[in-house]
Amino acid sequence: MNRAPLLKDTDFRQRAPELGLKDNETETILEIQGRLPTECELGIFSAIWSEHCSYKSSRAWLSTLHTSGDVVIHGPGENAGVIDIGDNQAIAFKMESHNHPSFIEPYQGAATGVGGVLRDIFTMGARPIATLNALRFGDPEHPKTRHLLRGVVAGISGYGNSFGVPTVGGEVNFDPSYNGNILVNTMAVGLLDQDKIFLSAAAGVGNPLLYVGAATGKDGIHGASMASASFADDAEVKRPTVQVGDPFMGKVLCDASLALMRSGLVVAVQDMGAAGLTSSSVEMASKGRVGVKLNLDHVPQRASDMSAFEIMLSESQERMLVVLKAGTEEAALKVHADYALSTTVIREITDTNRLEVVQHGACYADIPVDALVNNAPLYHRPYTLKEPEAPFLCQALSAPQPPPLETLKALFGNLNLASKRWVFEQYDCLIRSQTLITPGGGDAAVVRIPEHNKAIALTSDCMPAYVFRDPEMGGMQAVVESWRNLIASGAKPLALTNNLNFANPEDPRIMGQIVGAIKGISQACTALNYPVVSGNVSLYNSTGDDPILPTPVIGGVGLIEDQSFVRGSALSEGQHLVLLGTTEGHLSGSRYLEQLGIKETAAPPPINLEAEQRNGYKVIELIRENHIQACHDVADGGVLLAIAEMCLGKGVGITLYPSFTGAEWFAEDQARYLLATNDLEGLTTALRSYDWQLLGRAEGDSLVLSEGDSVTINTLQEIFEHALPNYLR
Amino acid sequence: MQAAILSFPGSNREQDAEYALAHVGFSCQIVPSHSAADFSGVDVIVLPGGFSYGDYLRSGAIAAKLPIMHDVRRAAKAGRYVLGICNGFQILTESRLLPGALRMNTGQLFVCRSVKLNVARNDSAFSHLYQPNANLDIPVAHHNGNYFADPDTLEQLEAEERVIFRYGDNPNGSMHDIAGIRNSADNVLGMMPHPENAALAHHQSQDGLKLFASLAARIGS
Amino acid sequence: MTEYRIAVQVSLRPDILDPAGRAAEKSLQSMGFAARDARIGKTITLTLDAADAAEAEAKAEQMADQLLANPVMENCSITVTPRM
Amino acid sequence: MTEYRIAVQVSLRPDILDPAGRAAEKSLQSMGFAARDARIGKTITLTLDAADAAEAEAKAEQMADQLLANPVMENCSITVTPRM
Ligand SMILES: Nc1ncnc2c1ncn2[C@@H]1O[C@H](COP(=O)(O)OP(=O)(O)O)[C@@H](O)[C@H]1O
Ligand SMILES: [Mg+2]
Repeated sequence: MNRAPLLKDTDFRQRAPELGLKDNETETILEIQGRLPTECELGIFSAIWSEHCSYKSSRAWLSTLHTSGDVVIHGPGENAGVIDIGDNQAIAFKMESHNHPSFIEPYQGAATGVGGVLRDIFTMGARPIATLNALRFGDPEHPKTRHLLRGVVAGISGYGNSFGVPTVGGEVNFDPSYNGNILVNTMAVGLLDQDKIFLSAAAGVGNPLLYVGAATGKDGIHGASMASASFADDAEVKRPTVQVGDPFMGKVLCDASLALMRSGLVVAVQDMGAAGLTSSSVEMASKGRVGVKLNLDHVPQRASDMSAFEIMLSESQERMLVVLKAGTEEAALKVHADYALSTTVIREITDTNRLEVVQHGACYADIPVDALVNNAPLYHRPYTLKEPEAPFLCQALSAPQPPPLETLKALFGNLNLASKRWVFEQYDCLIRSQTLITPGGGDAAVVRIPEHNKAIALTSDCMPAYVFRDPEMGGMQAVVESWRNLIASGAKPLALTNNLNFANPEDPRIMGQIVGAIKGISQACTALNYPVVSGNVSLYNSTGDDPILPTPVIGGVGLIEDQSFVRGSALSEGQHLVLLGTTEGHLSGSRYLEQLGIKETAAPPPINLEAEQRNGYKVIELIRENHIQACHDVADGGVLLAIAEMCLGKGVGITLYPSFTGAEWFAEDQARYLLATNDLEGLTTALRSYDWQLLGRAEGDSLVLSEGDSVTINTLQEIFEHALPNYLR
Repeated sequence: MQAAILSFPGSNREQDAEYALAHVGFSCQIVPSHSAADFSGVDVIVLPGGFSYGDYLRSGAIAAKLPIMHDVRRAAKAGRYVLGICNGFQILTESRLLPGALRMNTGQLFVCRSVKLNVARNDSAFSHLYQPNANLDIPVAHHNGNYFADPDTLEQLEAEERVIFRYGDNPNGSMHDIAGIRNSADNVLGMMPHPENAALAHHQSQDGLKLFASLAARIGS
Repeated sequence: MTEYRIAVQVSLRPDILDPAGRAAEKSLQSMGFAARDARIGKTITLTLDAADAAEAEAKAEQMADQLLANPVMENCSITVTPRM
Repeated sequence: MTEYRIAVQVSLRPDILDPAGRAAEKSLQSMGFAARDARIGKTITLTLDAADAAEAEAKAEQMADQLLANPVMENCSITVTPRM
C-alpha cells in the first residue's frame, strides 16, 4: 500500500511546536518512527502527548492519591470510577472540565461538557441518573461575567434537560482570578449492575470495529492540544471551530449503546472525547495489547474534503467506538436501526499492536501503540511549596466591628453566598422521578435508587481561597467538606471524583499548588477511607500572567442505606439547635474578612482529621438513631449564616441563647455541624463526651440574637433570593 | 386497565409516567412512535414529557407530523382518553388535537420548580377526584410552556369551561394563567405541569396522584 | 430539473409580544445603542429540485404550511432563487 | 436623523453542525419533500435612527459583533432600509 507523504524535516520542526510538542518530544517521535512522520502521524503524537490526554505534568503526583478501598470496583483509569452500593449494584461517576471552550462559546462549551461526561458514564454500561456542576466566574462586575454566566447555565440546562438526566446540585462562585478563564466542571453519575460493567480494552483479533453516532466534522480539531493555529495554508478553514452539542443525538446514542451492550454482542466500548478517534482507538488498542486498523473512507463525514489529520483529530460530539464479537455486525446494525442511529464498520482489531490509518487506499499513519503510549512524556516539574503563614483569629480584629445581623444581611447579598435559585431552576432536577433532595434542600443532593429503599447522596465542593493560602490544607478541606456534606444529608461517604483546575504547571509556584493540593487530598482520603476513583486535570488556566485561584473541586458520593435516614437542612418550629464541634475563631480566607474588605493571606482554618472523623461518625450514628431531624454543616460564612440558611428552608425563626459574639459568629473553623432535634435530652445524652453547645430554639418569624437584635426571616429571604436575579436584571 | 405511553425519539419522561400510572393500577406499555399503532385494547394514551426530536424547530412540531399521530387522532375520536403532559401537550397543540400553541416562557429561561396549581374544573374525567377549586403543588419543568391562543379561541375555551388547571403563580406568561385544557368531549387533556412527578410517596408532593386516580376511576367504572 | 435555494422567513405575528426581541433590545440599549422595536425571527434555508420557480415556490409554501411555521402564532414569507 | 429598519441575519458558519436544521430536513423528507442542506438561522430586525445609511450600517455592524452574533460560530449579514 502507498504511504502518504512524509513531512519534510523543516516542516516537521516548524509544525511540531505549533502543535504543542517540545523539542525532546519531537526527537522521541523520530526515534519511535525511525523516520519523519506523516502529517497525520504528527497530529496523533501531539494529541496523545498533550497535557490533556497524557497528564504529563500531573501523572507522577496523581499516582500518589489514595485510590483503593472496599467499595472500589474500578478506580482511576477507566472512563469513570465504579463503586459498590450493594445488591449487585454499582455507581459509575466522573467529573470533567470544559473551561476553555466555555469561555469562547459559553452555551456550546458548557453543553458539550455535559455531553462528554455523560458519554463517559454510559460507555461503562451505566444509565446516567444525575449530574452536578461546579462553576467559577470572574468578578461579577467584569464586563463578560453576566454573559458567561447566562450562557454557561443555559448550555448545561439545554443539554442535561433534553438528554433527560436530572441536574441536582453544584456550586457557583465568583472571583476576579477567573475573569479571563472561567471554570466549568460537570460531574455525571450513573447506575449499573456489577456484572454488566463494560471496559475499553479491545480484544479479539479480526473483530470488527464499529463507529456509532454523529458524523465527523471539522469541529474542535485538535482541541486536546494547546495548538494555537495555522497548520495550513488557509487559516479560515483550519481555525479551530466550536463543537456543537446535540443532546437529542446524545440521548439516542445513550439508549442505543445501552441496548447494544445488553444484547451481548459487545466486546469493548470507548467514547470519543478529547482527541476523538485518535485517543479512543489508541486507548482501546493499548489497554487490550492489540492493534487497530481504521479505514477513514468508512467514517461518516460532514464535510466533503476532510484530511486524515482532520478526521483523526476532530472532536465532533456524540460518537462512540465499539468492538463487536466477530460476525455480529448485522445484529448490531439492527439494534441501532431501531434507534434510527447510523452505524458503520470502520475495520478491525489486529494483532500488530500498531495503529494503522488508511484513507483513499494509502496509509496515512502507522504507529506502534505501546511505544506511543509508553513513551508519552512524563515531567517531574520543579515546584516550590508555599510556607503557610500564621493563622488569623478573631482576637486579632480591632474593635469596633459591625453588628452581626448587619454582616449577616451583607453576606446574604454577596453573590458567593446568595441563593443560586436563578441557576438551579433552569435545571430539571426532577426527571426520572427519584430525586429526594433537590438543590437548596440539603447539604447534598439525594437521588433514590428505584425499586430499593436506598439512595445516594451527591455533592461538589472546593474553597479556592483556602487552597491559595495553604494548598495542602485547602486540598484536605475540599475533601472533608464534601465528606461532611454527604454525612449531613444522611449518607455514609463512599468515594470521590475530582477536577484539579490550576494555572501553568511550568511555574514552580503553581506546580507547588498542585503538589500541595494533591498531598492534602491524599491525606484526607486515606484518613477518612474515602478513595478517589476518577477525575480530571485542567491546567494552564490563566489569563496572561494572572493565574486562577487553585481550584481542586471534589465530587463526593455517599450511600443512604434506608430512605428514612435522609436529612434536609430546614429547621422546623419547636426544634432545638445544637452546634457540634469546636470554634476557635479562624477567619483567614473567610467570607467575613472579604466582606469587611480586609486583605490577608494568613493560614486558612486548619483541618484536624481526627476531629473530623470523631464528629462525622457521630453524626452518622445520630441520624441512624433518629436523634436529629435536620442537619447542616458549617461552611463558608460561619455559624450564623448556617443557622440563617436552616431558618430559610421553612421560613421559621429562631431565638438564640448566649454563645458567640461579634466575628466569632462568622469564623470558619472546620469539623462543625448544626444539629436540629425534637428531643434535646436524647441528643445531649448521646453527645456526652463531645464538644457541643446549645444555640437556640426554632420559633417565631425572626432570627433573634440573645442581645435582643433581630431580623425577620422574610427580610433575610428577600436579600438571599433577590441578589442573583437583581444582578442579572 | 391499559395505558399506552408513546415514546418519541427524545421523549424522556416515559418512565416517570409509568410509575404514576402503575401506582393507580394501570398496566402500561411503552409504544415506540416509529410505526403505526393499534390502540384498540388501550384505555388511555399518554404523550409523555421530554424533548421529542430535540424540540428542534418548535417543541412538538416534528413529532406531530408522524404517522402514529393519525392513530392517536382516530383513537381520540373513538373516545379513548389521551393525556399529553408537557412535551405531550406541545405535540397535541402542534397536531391540532387541542387549540393554541405553547411559546417560549416570557422569562426566556427553562423553569423547573413547584407551582401552585388551581383546579379550575373538577367535572372532568381527569380531575373529578379533586375538591372544587383545590390548590395543588405540582412541579413544572419546561422552556416552552407559555400558552397562547387568539382571543376567539380563548373566549371559546372559557365559555366551554375547558380550562381545567390554572397557575396560581404563573411561571411562564401563559394567557389566562392556563396550565391545562381539555377538548370539548373531555377525553383529551393537555397540561404543562408534571403530575407524575408529584404522585409517589417519596415525592415532595402527592397532589398529582388524583389526576391519574380520576382517570382510573372513570375507566374502571 | 433545476436546483433552487429556498429561504423561509418565519416571524412572530406582529400583534404578539416578542419577549426575546425585547430582551435583545434592552441589552442593546444598555450597551448604548438606541435600538427599538426589535423582533427575532428565524430563517430556514434549504435546497430543492424543481422544474421551475413556480413549482419550487409551491413546494416551499407547502413545507412552510405543513411544518416550518405555526400559523397560530407565526407569519412566513418565502424567497426562491435558482442555484447556479 | 432618519429612521432605518435594520435586519441582521445570523447563520451558523457552514462547517458548524446544525442539529436543528438536520432534524427539520429529515422531517421534511419523511413528509415527502426532497429538501436538503437545511439550516436554521435567526433574523433580528430593529429600528434605529441615524444620520445616513452608512452610519446605520456601521451601528448595525457593531451591534452584530458585540451582541447579536458570536463570530466563532456564526456569520452575519446586514440589510439597512430607510423607513418611509
Ligand atoms: N451550579 C449549580 N447547579 C445546581 N445546583 C446548584 C448549583 N450551584 C449551587 N447549587 C445548589 O444550591 C445550593 C446551595 O449551594 P452552596 O451554597 O454551594 O451549598 P453548600 O454551602 O450547602 O454546599 C445547594 O443545594 C447546591 O447544590
Ligand atoms: Mg458549599
